[in-house]
Amino acid sequence: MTLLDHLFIVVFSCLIAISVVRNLPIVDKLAPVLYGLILIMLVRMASVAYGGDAYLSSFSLDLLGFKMHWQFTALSWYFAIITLVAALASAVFMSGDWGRQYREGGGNYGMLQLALIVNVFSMILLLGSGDLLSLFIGWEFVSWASFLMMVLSPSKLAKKSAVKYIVYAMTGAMALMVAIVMIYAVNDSLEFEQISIVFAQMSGSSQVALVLLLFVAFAIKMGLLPFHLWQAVAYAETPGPGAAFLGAISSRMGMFTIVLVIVQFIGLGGLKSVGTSFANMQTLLAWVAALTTIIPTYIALQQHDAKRLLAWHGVGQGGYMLLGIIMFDSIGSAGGLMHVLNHASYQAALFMTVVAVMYRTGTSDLNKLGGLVTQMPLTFLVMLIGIIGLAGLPPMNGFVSKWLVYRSLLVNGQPLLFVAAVLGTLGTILSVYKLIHNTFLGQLRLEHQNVREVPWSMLVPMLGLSVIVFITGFMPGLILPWIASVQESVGLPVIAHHLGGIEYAKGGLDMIWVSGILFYGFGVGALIFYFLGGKSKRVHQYDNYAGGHFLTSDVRYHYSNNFYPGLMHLIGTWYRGSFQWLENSIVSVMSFFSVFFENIYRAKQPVMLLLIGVVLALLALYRNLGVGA
Amino acid sequence: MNSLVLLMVLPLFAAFIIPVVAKFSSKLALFTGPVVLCINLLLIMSAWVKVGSGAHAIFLGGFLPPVGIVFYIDHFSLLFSGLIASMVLIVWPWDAKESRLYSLYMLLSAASFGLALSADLFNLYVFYELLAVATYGIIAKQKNSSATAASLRYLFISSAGSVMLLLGIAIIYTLTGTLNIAHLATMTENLHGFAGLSAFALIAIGAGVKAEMFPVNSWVAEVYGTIPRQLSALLAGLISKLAVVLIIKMLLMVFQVQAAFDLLLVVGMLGVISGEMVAWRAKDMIRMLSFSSIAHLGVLFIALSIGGSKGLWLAIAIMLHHLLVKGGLFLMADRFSGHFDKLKGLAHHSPMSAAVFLVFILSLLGVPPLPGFWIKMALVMNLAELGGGLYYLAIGVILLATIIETAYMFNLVQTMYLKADADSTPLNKRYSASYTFAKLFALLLLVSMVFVSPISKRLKDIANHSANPQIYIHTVLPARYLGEKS
Amino acid sequence: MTKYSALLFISGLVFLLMVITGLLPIFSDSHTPMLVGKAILEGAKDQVGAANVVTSVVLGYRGLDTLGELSILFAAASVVGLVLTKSSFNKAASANNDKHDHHDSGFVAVNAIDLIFPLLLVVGMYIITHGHLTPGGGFQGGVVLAVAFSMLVIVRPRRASINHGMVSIIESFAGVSFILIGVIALFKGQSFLQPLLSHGEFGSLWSAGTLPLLYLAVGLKVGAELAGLLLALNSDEVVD
Amino acid sequence: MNHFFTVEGILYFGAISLSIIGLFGLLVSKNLFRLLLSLVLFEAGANLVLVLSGFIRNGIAPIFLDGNSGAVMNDPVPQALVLTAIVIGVGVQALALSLIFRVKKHYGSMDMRTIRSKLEREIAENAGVTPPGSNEAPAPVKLIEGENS
Amino acid sequence: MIWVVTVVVFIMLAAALAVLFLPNMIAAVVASAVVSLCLTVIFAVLKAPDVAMTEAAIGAGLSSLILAIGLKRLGYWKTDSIDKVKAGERHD
Repeated sequence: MTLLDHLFIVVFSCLIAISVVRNLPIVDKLAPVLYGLILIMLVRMASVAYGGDAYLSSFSLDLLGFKMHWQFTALSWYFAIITLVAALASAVFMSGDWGRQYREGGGNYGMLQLALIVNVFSMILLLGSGDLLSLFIGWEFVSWASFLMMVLSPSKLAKKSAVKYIVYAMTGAMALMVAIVMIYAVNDSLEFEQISIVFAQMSGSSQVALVLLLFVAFAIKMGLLPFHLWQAVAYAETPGPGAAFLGAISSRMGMFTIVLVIVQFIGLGGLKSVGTSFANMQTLLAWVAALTTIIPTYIALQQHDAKRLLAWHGVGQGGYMLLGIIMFDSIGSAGGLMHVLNHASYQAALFMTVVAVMYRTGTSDLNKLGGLVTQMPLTFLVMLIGIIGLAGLPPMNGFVSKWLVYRSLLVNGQPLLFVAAVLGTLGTILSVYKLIHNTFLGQLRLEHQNVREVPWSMLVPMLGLSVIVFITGFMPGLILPWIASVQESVGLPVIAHHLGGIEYAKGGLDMIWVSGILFYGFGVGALIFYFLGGKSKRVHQYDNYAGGHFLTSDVRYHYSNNFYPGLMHLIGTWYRGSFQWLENSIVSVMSFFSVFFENIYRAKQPVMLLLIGVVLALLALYRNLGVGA
Repeated sequence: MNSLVLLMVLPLFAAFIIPVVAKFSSKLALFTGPVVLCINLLLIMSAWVKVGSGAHAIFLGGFLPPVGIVFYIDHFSLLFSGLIASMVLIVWPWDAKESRLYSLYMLLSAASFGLALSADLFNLYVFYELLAVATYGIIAKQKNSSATAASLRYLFISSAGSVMLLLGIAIIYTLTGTLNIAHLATMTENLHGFAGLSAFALIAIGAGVKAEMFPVNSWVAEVYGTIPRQLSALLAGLISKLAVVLIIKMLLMVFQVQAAFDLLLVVGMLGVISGEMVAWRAKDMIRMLSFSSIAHLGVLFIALSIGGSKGLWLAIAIMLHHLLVKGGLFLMADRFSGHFDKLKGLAHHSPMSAAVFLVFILSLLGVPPLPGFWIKMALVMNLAELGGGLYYLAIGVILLATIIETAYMFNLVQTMYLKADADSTPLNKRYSASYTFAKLFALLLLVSMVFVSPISKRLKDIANHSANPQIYIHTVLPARYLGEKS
Repeated sequence: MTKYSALLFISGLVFLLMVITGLLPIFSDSHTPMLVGKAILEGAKDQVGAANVVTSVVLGYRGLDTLGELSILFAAASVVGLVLTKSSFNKAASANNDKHDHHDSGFVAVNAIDLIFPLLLVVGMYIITHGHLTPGGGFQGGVVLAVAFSMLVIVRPRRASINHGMVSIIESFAGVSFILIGVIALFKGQSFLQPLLSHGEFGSLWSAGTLPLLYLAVGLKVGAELAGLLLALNSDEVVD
Repeated sequence: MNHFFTVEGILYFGAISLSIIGLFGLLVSKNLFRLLLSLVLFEAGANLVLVLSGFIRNGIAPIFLDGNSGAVMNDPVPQALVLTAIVIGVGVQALALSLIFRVKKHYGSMDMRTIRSKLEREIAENAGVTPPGSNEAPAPVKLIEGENS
Repeated sequence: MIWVVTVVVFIMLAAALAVLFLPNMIAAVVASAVVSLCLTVIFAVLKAPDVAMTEAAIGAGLSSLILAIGLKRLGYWKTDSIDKVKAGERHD
């Protein structure tokens, strides 16, 4: 029994335990403990993240002649630890008051708990996969587990979007299946190593097909560009902490498989060999990534629902990860990988703040909120830290990973991609400002006069996550060893690192210095302010004026409807509905064929079909065989 | 061993005496059929043990083949016999008042047993016709007159198909001078020309009418739309498979050639695509299930086109899976007919049935670790091993069909889990036996999920054994025919 | 439109069938291989003992086909009865009590039928009992019997002399005895439908073992089946 | 060609033509009764083909009579098969006729197409949906109902 | 012999076409009986006396009887041609 076996056993027992007690009150106490337990199991396996050997499962399955086994590499461990921290935070968050309110609102709390553990289980299964078949099974598990979580929300829209999601997910799974079949058909083996072996043997067009199929499969899960339509709505409609969990990590499983399959086994050489010298697969993927950073971000800008805004950012940030990893150099891939953790931490924190606001006010509509900073200061703090991370500003962790990506793009001579990435960041900054402004700043609405800070059961995970956001931003060296092991295990160049950041020939980064200077600057500013008199006057939120008019409390001076109208007007025509059009046209084509076949089945004289069938079959045979003596 | 012919004879006997018995006691007539089927089940079990890994031939009338009719008994035919007996038991018309209906059911099962066991081409045709006539009768006997019209339309296309089948048999007989399948298997070179393969095409398409093969299955929606769901479960779950068994016998023993495989592959692919496409537009459960059934028979034909024992074991697995899933879904549909909108909130009225429904659907879609996944996986991998454009296309078609299927199936599931409108209560909420059987099917499905490996191994053994023409020939034919080449 | 496309495909089929026909052995060498046929022609005398080889095949070599065929007729008759009458339990005997006014057919028909009825009976029975010797047999004789009885009813609907219950008992009895004759062999350790009894003198009425008995059963069964069928078709009890 | 104008050539031609005429009738007739007649023709043609498969030039009937011990006999098997097929055919024919009676009574029409459309409508009504292909049918169910993004 | 067969075959085919195209149903049924009779002759020529007898008894006799009953029950027992039959009961 290896540690990996223990991990599987523990996770599976947790699944059983929670499914048994899910409707009892004790599940609130038990679930966090169990996630803690799994986390401890992972910590015991931490050696793999510091350059140790991968763990192999001691058992394997032989079903129908297909062998399946499991393994846990640095890559798996890295994604697993993110998953578990996110799950732990979500579990703590939903236990207690939030859960009570959810139950009272008619939600099925037990199912939510179950869905969470099922998600964790399936993700561990996917992360631990040791060959293509176990990968596929884990992949399907993850898809269906996410579906289970999405479909919990009672709203009709949620169910619709969940169905939409599952159709996309099945498309991805089937693309993956075809890719696996292509690999299997050559050497009758499903080991990962076969990917590179087979890829080298394939003809050019098969290579293109294989890479595209794999990419489609993973891109759908990750919500990369042509397949991004499902994600935001589905995540946004998932019940509170579920959304935080899914938004943080679920779609990153696509990233995991991209690293595992495309980066590790096809590699830069493989990608470059496909296509022309002008536009090879690497270029294509890079541009997909770049567009993914831009377009969903600007769609996010348009949203007026806080959860949906965040969810669209989740889609957009995936682009950075791919952009980093696709550069295949030490800093770029480190940036891409690190962004997974960073994004998970602040995205979960941000979703939780939004859910906390919903918990108190009952809405996440940005047009109906405002001025909550006085009522919910800690939540505000968490959101502040979160959006700084999301926007990629120092001293939070988002800055580190994005810096690495930018750096890599510049070093690799990709100025256009760099501009695209910066454009994406610009949109992010604009929209997160909209988020925090419309939620916490400005005027408090009358109906929210009595809103209080959320209870500690919800604050603790939020604060914990924001601490992670800050600490990993302040001292990225804490996690850079993990990244380095991952890079080593998947065969990428390894990044040189220290506690404060990275060492790099063309200019390193030391976040301790950066943050120090930043705080020093703040300190100096504060000192100057106080030494210059420190005159400030505390006024009531309503004690304000705009344009020379005193406003009464029922008139709002800050506007939230139609934020950034000029910008929207400028860019709106560029992306409005174009992908939706694609989706609809696929549906139309399907309908056309469907009606066509329906009319065949409604044939007035069925015997005619018999005749046609016989004649065509005989003709085909006649052409095939001829009339040899 | 000779007594195994009773499998087919006992139901016939029962069918003949039921009208007379009914004159004395209608209760007795009602119970005759189930008793006979139970006896048959016992017979099958004992034969299963006795046959072991071998095969056995019954020479009817004591005439050695090829002159006489032969019943060929191995695990494949016994497996089907068992399914027939159980399935007819499940859908036995307990509440019917007509003794002749019991007779028809008995005739139906006798014909099915005959189709499963017989190794003589014309004898298969006779049983096929008997099956057809009994089916028309059972369909036409339903209370609504639209069932009669559906039955009539079915009769026309099915009879035309039978004539095609007969033409095929005539061609084969003219070419070879024999009807015994084992004997035919020894002289395949006579049959692998254009004329022989045309005969196969005629047989495949003629029998394809019952097997819901692509161009000749327009009856499916009409018939399933008018008859009770239990009967649909029987027709879709079992009867369609028996027609496939006829095709399998010809294909595996006599026509193991690429042209025949290609034919099945093409009709299979067209069936899959057309079925799924039309099911996608369906707005009521029965229509959806009907076309989904067509699509799955298409998958079955694709599996058969792999050929040999691989194709056969996949085909058996698909048939068993489809029997459980589609049979179960039709049995469930007894409770949930009607427009999809009326199913809104069903999951709240009856969470159990929604869960059972979900199990069926997930297995149908091939979600791991349900059996459907393994079957789909094995099928796709086997197709990939064969390679070649058409086979790759078939993989694409199967997977595309899965996506379409997900779309429509989950549209329905989504509706079921929606909050119910105040006034919508799902139809047919009453308890029904078929629902119990559907639950049983779901349970079987889950159990087989656990035992996927041993079951598949067993099926592979059966298929290895049954798809081997040499075993077939050596079991059936006397020694003096073995060396003979036409 | 339908007609033209039908013609198109039909002509395609004609062409293909012609090609297939051209490939048949009868058009290249002398005749079909006839493997089974030869074996039967050689062995029929000893194995079955009927002068009419077709009868040997129908009842001996391919007896099961015949049983299946009887079952099909039985099924068809059952279906016709099911579809066209209300209930087979209590309506069996009352098929003739119609609300409709049924006229006898004209004098000529009635008397002609009366006249030839016994003749038909005799002919039918003769064809049945000599099935193993001469062309004809249970099917043909059965049809004659059926026509004889049903004509009797058809020309004189009101004074019909056929009892439906009787018909169904005869058909059951005949079918059952066919099966029983087959099963007896099974009990003797032989195969189902194996010919029993001694072959007797070849070419005489009492020859060919159980074959005449089987043909008698077939004849009765076919006669009863078809008579029932004709009567059911002719009765006016179509109900929805 | 030299084989064609022989007895069996002519008969094969006749058999195929008979089948084809029957098939053509099945395709173009609207009247149920005529469809039934066409089916009978179709079957008759197939039966003839089957009998022809056992035909030997100069063969005699497969009956052992005193005088014919030396002659070549026709194949008895196809004859037995056709015997069976003919009886099956007549059974199906009677069955079809009884169904026609009932259909006529219910729908009041003998036109296959009318019956088909009425049947289609009935099925749809039973299922509680609009019949396929009808004008009032709503737009097809969207695969995915996406909202504006 | 061959001429006999040819003539019979052509009579049969003509009768078969008549079955399809004669407007009067009684005539169509009679034509189908003619087809059966021709078949009987052909079977006899083919040295298949059993089949010939069966075809005569069943095809020409019983089948025609059944169809005749059908004619009566379906209201086609009239000598009118198609022109006089009401719309809605067209024969073709």
